[in-house]
Amino acid sequence: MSSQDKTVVQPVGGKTADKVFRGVAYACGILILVVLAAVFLFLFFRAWPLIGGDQAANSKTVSSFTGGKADNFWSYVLPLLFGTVLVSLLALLIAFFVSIGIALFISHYAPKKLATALSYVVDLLAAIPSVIYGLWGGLILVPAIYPFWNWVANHLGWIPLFEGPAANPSRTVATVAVVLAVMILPIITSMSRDIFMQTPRLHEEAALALGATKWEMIRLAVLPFGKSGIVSASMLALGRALGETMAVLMILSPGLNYSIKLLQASQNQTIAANIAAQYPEANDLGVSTLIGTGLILFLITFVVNFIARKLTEKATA
Amino acid sequence: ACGDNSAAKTDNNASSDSTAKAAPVSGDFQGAGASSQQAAVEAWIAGFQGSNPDAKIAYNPSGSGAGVQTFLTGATAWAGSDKALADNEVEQSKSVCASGSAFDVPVYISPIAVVFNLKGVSDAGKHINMDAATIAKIFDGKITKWNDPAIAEQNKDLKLPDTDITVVHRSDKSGTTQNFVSYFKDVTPDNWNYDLSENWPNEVGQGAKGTSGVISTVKQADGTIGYADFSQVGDLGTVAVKVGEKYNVISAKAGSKVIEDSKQDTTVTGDNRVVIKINHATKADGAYPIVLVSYDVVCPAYKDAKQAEFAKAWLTYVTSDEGQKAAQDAAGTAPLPASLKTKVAKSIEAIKTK
Amino acid sequence: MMTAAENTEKTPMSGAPKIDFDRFRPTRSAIQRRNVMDRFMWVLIAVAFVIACIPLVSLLWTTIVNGAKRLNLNFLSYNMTGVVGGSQTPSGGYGGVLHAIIGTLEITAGAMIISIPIGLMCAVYLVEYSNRGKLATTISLLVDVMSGIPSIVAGLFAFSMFTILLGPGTINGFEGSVALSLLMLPTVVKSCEEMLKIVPNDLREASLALGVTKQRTITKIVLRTALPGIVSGAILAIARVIGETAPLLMTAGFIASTNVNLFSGQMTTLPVYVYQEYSKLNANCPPNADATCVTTIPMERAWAAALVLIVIVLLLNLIGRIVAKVFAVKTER
Amino acid sequence: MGQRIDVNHENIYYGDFLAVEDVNINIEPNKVTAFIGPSGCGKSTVLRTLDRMHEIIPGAHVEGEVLLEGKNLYDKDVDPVAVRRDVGMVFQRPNPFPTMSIRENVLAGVRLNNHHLAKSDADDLVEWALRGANLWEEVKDRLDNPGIGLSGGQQQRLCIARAVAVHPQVLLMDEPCSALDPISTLAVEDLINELKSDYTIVIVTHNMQQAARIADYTAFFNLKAVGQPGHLEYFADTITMFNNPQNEEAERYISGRFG
Amino acid sequence: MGQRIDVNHENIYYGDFLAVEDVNINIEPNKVTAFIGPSGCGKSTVLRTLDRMHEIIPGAHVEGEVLLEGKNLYDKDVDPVAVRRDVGMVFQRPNPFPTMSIRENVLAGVRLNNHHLAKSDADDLVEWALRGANLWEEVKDRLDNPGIGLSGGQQQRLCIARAVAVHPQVLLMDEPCSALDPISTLAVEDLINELKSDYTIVIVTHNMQQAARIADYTAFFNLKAVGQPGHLEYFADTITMFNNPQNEEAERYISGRFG
Ligand SMILES: Nc1ncnc2c1ncn2[C@@H]1O[C@H](COP(=O)(O)OP(=O)(O)OP(=O)(O)O)[C@@H](O)[C@H]1O
Ligand SMILES: Nc1ncnc2c1ncn2[C@@H]1O[C@H](COP(=O)(O)OP(=O)(O)OP(=O)(O)O)[C@@H](O)[C@H]1O
Ligand SMILES: [Mg+2]
Ligand SMILES: [Mg+2]
Ligand SMILES: O=P([O-])([O-])[O-]
Repeated sequence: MSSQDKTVVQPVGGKTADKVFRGVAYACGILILVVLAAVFLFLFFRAWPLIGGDQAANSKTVSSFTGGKADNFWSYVLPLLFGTVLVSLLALLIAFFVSIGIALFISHYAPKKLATALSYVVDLLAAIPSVIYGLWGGLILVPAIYPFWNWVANHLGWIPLFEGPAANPSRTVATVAVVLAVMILPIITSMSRDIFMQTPRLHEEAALALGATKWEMIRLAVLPFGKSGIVSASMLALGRALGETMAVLMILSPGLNYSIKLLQASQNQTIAANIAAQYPEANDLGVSTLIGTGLILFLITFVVNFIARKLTEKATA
Repeated sequence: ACGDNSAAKTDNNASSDSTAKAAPVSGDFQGAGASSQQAAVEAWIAGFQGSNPDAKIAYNPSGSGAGVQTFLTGATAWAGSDKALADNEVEQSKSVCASGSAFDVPVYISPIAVVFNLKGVSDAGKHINMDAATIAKIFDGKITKWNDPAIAEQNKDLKLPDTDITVVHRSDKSGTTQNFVSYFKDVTPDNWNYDLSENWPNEVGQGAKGTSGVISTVKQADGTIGYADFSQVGDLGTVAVKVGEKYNVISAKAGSKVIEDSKQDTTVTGDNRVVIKINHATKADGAYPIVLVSYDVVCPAYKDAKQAEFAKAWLTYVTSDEGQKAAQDAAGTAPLPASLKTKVAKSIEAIKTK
Repeated sequence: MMTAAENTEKTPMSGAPKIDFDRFRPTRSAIQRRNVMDRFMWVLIAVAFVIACIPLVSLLWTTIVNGAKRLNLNFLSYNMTGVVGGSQTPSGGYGGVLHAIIGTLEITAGAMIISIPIGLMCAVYLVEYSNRGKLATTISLLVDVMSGIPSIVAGLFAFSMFTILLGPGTINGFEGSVALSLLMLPTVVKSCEEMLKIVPNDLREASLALGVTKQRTITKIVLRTALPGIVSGAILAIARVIGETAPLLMTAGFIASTNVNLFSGQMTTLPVYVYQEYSKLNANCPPNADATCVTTIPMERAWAAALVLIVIVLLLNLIGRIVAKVFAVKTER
Repeated sequence: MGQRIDVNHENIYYGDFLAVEDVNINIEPNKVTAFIGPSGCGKSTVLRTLDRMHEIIPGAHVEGEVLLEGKNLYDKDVDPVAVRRDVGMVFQRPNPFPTMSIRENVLAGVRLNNHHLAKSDADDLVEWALRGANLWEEVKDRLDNPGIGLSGGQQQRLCIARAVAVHPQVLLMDEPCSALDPISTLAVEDLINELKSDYTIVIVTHNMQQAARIADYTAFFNLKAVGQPGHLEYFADTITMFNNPQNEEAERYISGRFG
Repeated sequence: MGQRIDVNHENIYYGDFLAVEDVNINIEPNKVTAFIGPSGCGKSTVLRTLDRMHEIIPGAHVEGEVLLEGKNLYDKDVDPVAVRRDVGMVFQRPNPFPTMSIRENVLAGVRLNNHHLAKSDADDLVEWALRGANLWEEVKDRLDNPGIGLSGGQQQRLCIARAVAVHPQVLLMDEPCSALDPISTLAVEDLINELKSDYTIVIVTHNMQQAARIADYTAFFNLKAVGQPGHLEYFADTITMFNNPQNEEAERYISGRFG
């Protein structure tokens, strides 16, 4: 008990550090607002000629983009928006359930060794660049998936979504959605897996002790615990899908329709891919128009996230 | 710098002979523009550095439009473009160039192939004969079968299958597209009712990004047809296009011939500009009429004398026989016909280096 | 000994409803149903897993098979200067990716240095300081929104910003870093936020009760406990941007020679390289070329560079894993 | 009716670490059996093998037999889920489901089997279980509030209510009262007394008075030294255990008691 | 020397909810004061206001005064961090730092405040604190193992060692023994007895015997009804409290005790 008499010196300061740290944390929070406002303002000012500029010139620009199909900004951007949302939602729909499945498989079903290996593969896949997805999608998947789409068109063609004939090569919304799904799958998986693994053992045991099967335990303890994480992960993934450029650009055969014919080519286009396709050859006014479409995408992301947030708030309240 | 592939010795010798007249240029120089020029520019940079070892040159293949925009901010020494400058761009350039307005000169000619993939024809190495009207109708979705009488008539010796035609076009804004459809507008306007544009105007078939996208899409399915830069054709079939009474197969030489038979566009505004008005309706023997002319855009005077020196030396090299050969070898382009060279040389002379 | 119960006149059970528990006994069919459900979910999850494996394996396989063909030391130690058409270079190779590797590493590191501290501190603000007030809700909503900024718009933004600040046409690696950090930030914030949230409150209280300042509690206990999660979040964020192409074409440009200066001159990154080589598709050979001239070389370079990119990501992951392992929360019993 | 449990030659492992060695114990039906012993001797560990909760810890496994009415729980053909249905458990730390209301927490187990519980049945059940855990009066007005909003003691009682609501054959309790105040403890003890006419009850406790009050039999676990496996030192009916133990270690442990 | 604490007219809120009302209590230096009372009456809540731990819960706040040696802890110029340095705390649930070894856990309070302790000093401190918590013998061979790997009781003793290692002036303990076996409890009680010559100790306990054994003064908290605020019902020296309480409620509560 020798150290009983040790005088423990009063701890050095720390108050300033505390204040500075807090200040920095605040500043970083605010910085997010500032950055976002800057991006918004930038988009807005660059897109300003659409509103404040010469409307005849705008209309000419738009028709030069569309070969005369559209002659004002809205009839240009709305189909693009439709395409963007369609592709992203499809991708999310495909990826969501599969991801949750894999995440659960890794966190609760697979033996430990396998789970570690799988986690590793998933993390790796999350990092595969979209150009590579584009390469793979355009060169490997497109020809490979045609027989499947053809089968779907022949057997499920009565559903408007799958109306045939399936395009060959299948540079279609359906194929792009699959590629995007594969692309965002690791994102959702990786994040949900981390969360699932953190489920308090107490709650898992509580469920099991009530005689819950493994699945019921997951339903009672794991999923509720992971819900907010899953939603965040999905939003992150949706954001990625909404803004994905290269993979869409390299695979999709674009069109400007409000069409849900997933298996046919030249039906829809996404905003991001459209910007990339048009930007290199666009003049000043063209760039303004493209940025205008970017602004719309930005606003849509805002709305989507807002709704998602409200929904989860209601669900958790 | 680290990792550089030092130029081959033979190159060094060859270039030092022919460009001995000018003092070597040194410094950092940047260009940007048409992605289609990339392969040629790579060869030119390698060749140019052979005689100007202290010149560091970067070319950003960001696209013709973006390249010209960048040039108009003064950030680059030259721009590569698939099309001639627009009037307002010439006007804008006055604020960037030290004096006068920017001008463009052709740097090579590149034939545009109509490529197709059809079992029993393209894989047997055969061409299909078509006239302008047939091609236009196909690309407008009016002809949808490979054994359509319109095609069969022109190809009596081929056995054409009952396969659907899948048209493949560019999905991005492209000079290639504009040149391709301007052939229709000039030769068979009745069959092409769209405005001239760099964007593909209809929704027939499928769109693909870039020349590489078109080529790989065409390769992916039987019955496809598309258009692409000649150098990228590979083992796909190409359409022999009707000129006069003959069907001419694509080749660099055949592409040059149409330019020889074309006039300079004298309606353009601005000094020193050499813009070709392609005579798509040429009847010249052995000519292939669907071609694209690539330009370099420079200023007649630069605020920085070094830039001017470089621009002059660069264009001189590019349009020289040596430069044209380098591009032909590396990018499969057709050389500028002799008739153009003097005009081009005159414009280059206009660049003030002092 | 059981006297206590008698003291309380009112036992808790008085007035309790009578329950016939036999009615709640699980019926045989209910148990059956639950077991079927359990097994069904097992199968479903396993199937999800297998389905997901198909494209992923195909993707990796394609890249490895195509990429391995040209991936050699020469490819890694040269850049693209002096490479013409399909011809061989004096060193016996066909050009390489040294410059792109350097570009990728520098630009990504730049983006990390900007966004990880900011993102982490923002997450700290959200979880530790905000008390879930209005400002915090707004920020976290906007973070979600930010994750939806299309990468190309981020590129446009960075490009315009540098144009305004440093004059027109400014292109350099750091500009690319700025564009990427815009894309990285939301991922960093989100994943750090989630990781901080699951640090048990007990630990914060334990530390505060020891008279540790909030700052030290956060840095030494909370962040430390969440570190493995933060590391994997950071890697996820790097992964998010290391493969970006469109914004870098605009901001960092493209150059054939090696540029090690992040702050001046154009820089090539691996994805841009892949994209450019893919766009070239085929190279030309002079008519009299010998067998060393390869026309398919651009595509082969594209795949090889893609493989290099994957390997780099793999190494990053490996480092991250090791870090996470070293600092892992010693698992509860 | 409660069921009897016989444990034969049970060795319990965490991975390679033998935590408890050669346990042999007969737990009588419709009686309360208490486990006592110093911390770390393996009381919780043994308890968790009685409803196969032990094996959910990775690497953990059991050798030997645990017979529930003569049927070995560890036989190949036995479904652990079914075992846990019949053998309820209450833990040392309260663990209500954080996303569920108080009401939903109580019904959680019942709902697994009866998806469509009539509202009135559910109400009765909730009231019965909460009264049993002496929580009814405190929460009856806020049944729809989240379960984790309660204080520690309230939470633990909620967990007891939850376990009781499924009406198991055997009830295992791991120090269920360690977070409870005396009045709640008393209520729970009364509940245990009431329940034992229907069920077999095993309870781990540090409180020897509690063991003496409620248990019919008491098992004393001990460990020779730290790092050594724990073992069942002495098992006897409670009166013998506390008044006249035939085991020196047990006597020393019990005489160390206070109050 | 320990310090005295005087609480005057303290109201404690969680957001708008008044959890504890009008507490007035004088806690003598170098004495042990026990808080007893039914679950949910606010014992933990009051305890946590004594080192300003209450206010870290969002929305929670305090009205009234808490004087530590005459200085109001809630004065504007008082740094809560400094308060917590002088007033140590042990929680109801064991909460060792999961990233740290046993040794590091004990040293956490010193190390986290940026002190550079010589190795030998650190070793001494670790041994002293662990012995005090009666954990030394059990863990001395595995000081570098993770603290979270211990059993529940061991973990709680580790937390006591951690709190003691910073030599606070006042030590607050919220049911520190609720997860401990009798032998460990005894050791902790001995420790408390030892410490009180130097420190002021406040302990929340459900175990009235414990209060009777170790406390010099006892405060009985109660609440009129659920949902109503808790309040300090009766405060007296321990002998009076348990033998001759002058308060009916307290008497009823205490006579409900058992054993
Ligand atoms: N998950 C685990 N992994 C490894 N060892 C464990 C684990 N859980 C417990 N142990 C070890 O097994 C032994 C018995 O632990 P157990 O928790 O059963 O003791 P206990 O008697 O319940 O103690 P307490 O009274 O503190 O709850 C101890 O040595 C403990 O360290
Ligand atoms: N974080 C919180 N938010 C809101 N109310 C709370 C919170 N913590 C406690 N309460 C409420 O404050 C009151 C007092 O709780 P407290 O935990 O202090 O009781 P206690 O006497 O310590 O009980 P126990 O003996 O069960 O630990 C209870 O009504 C409880 O529901
Ligand atoms: Mg235990
Ligand atoms: Mg309490
Ligand atoms: O070179 P392009 O304009 O056809 O892309």
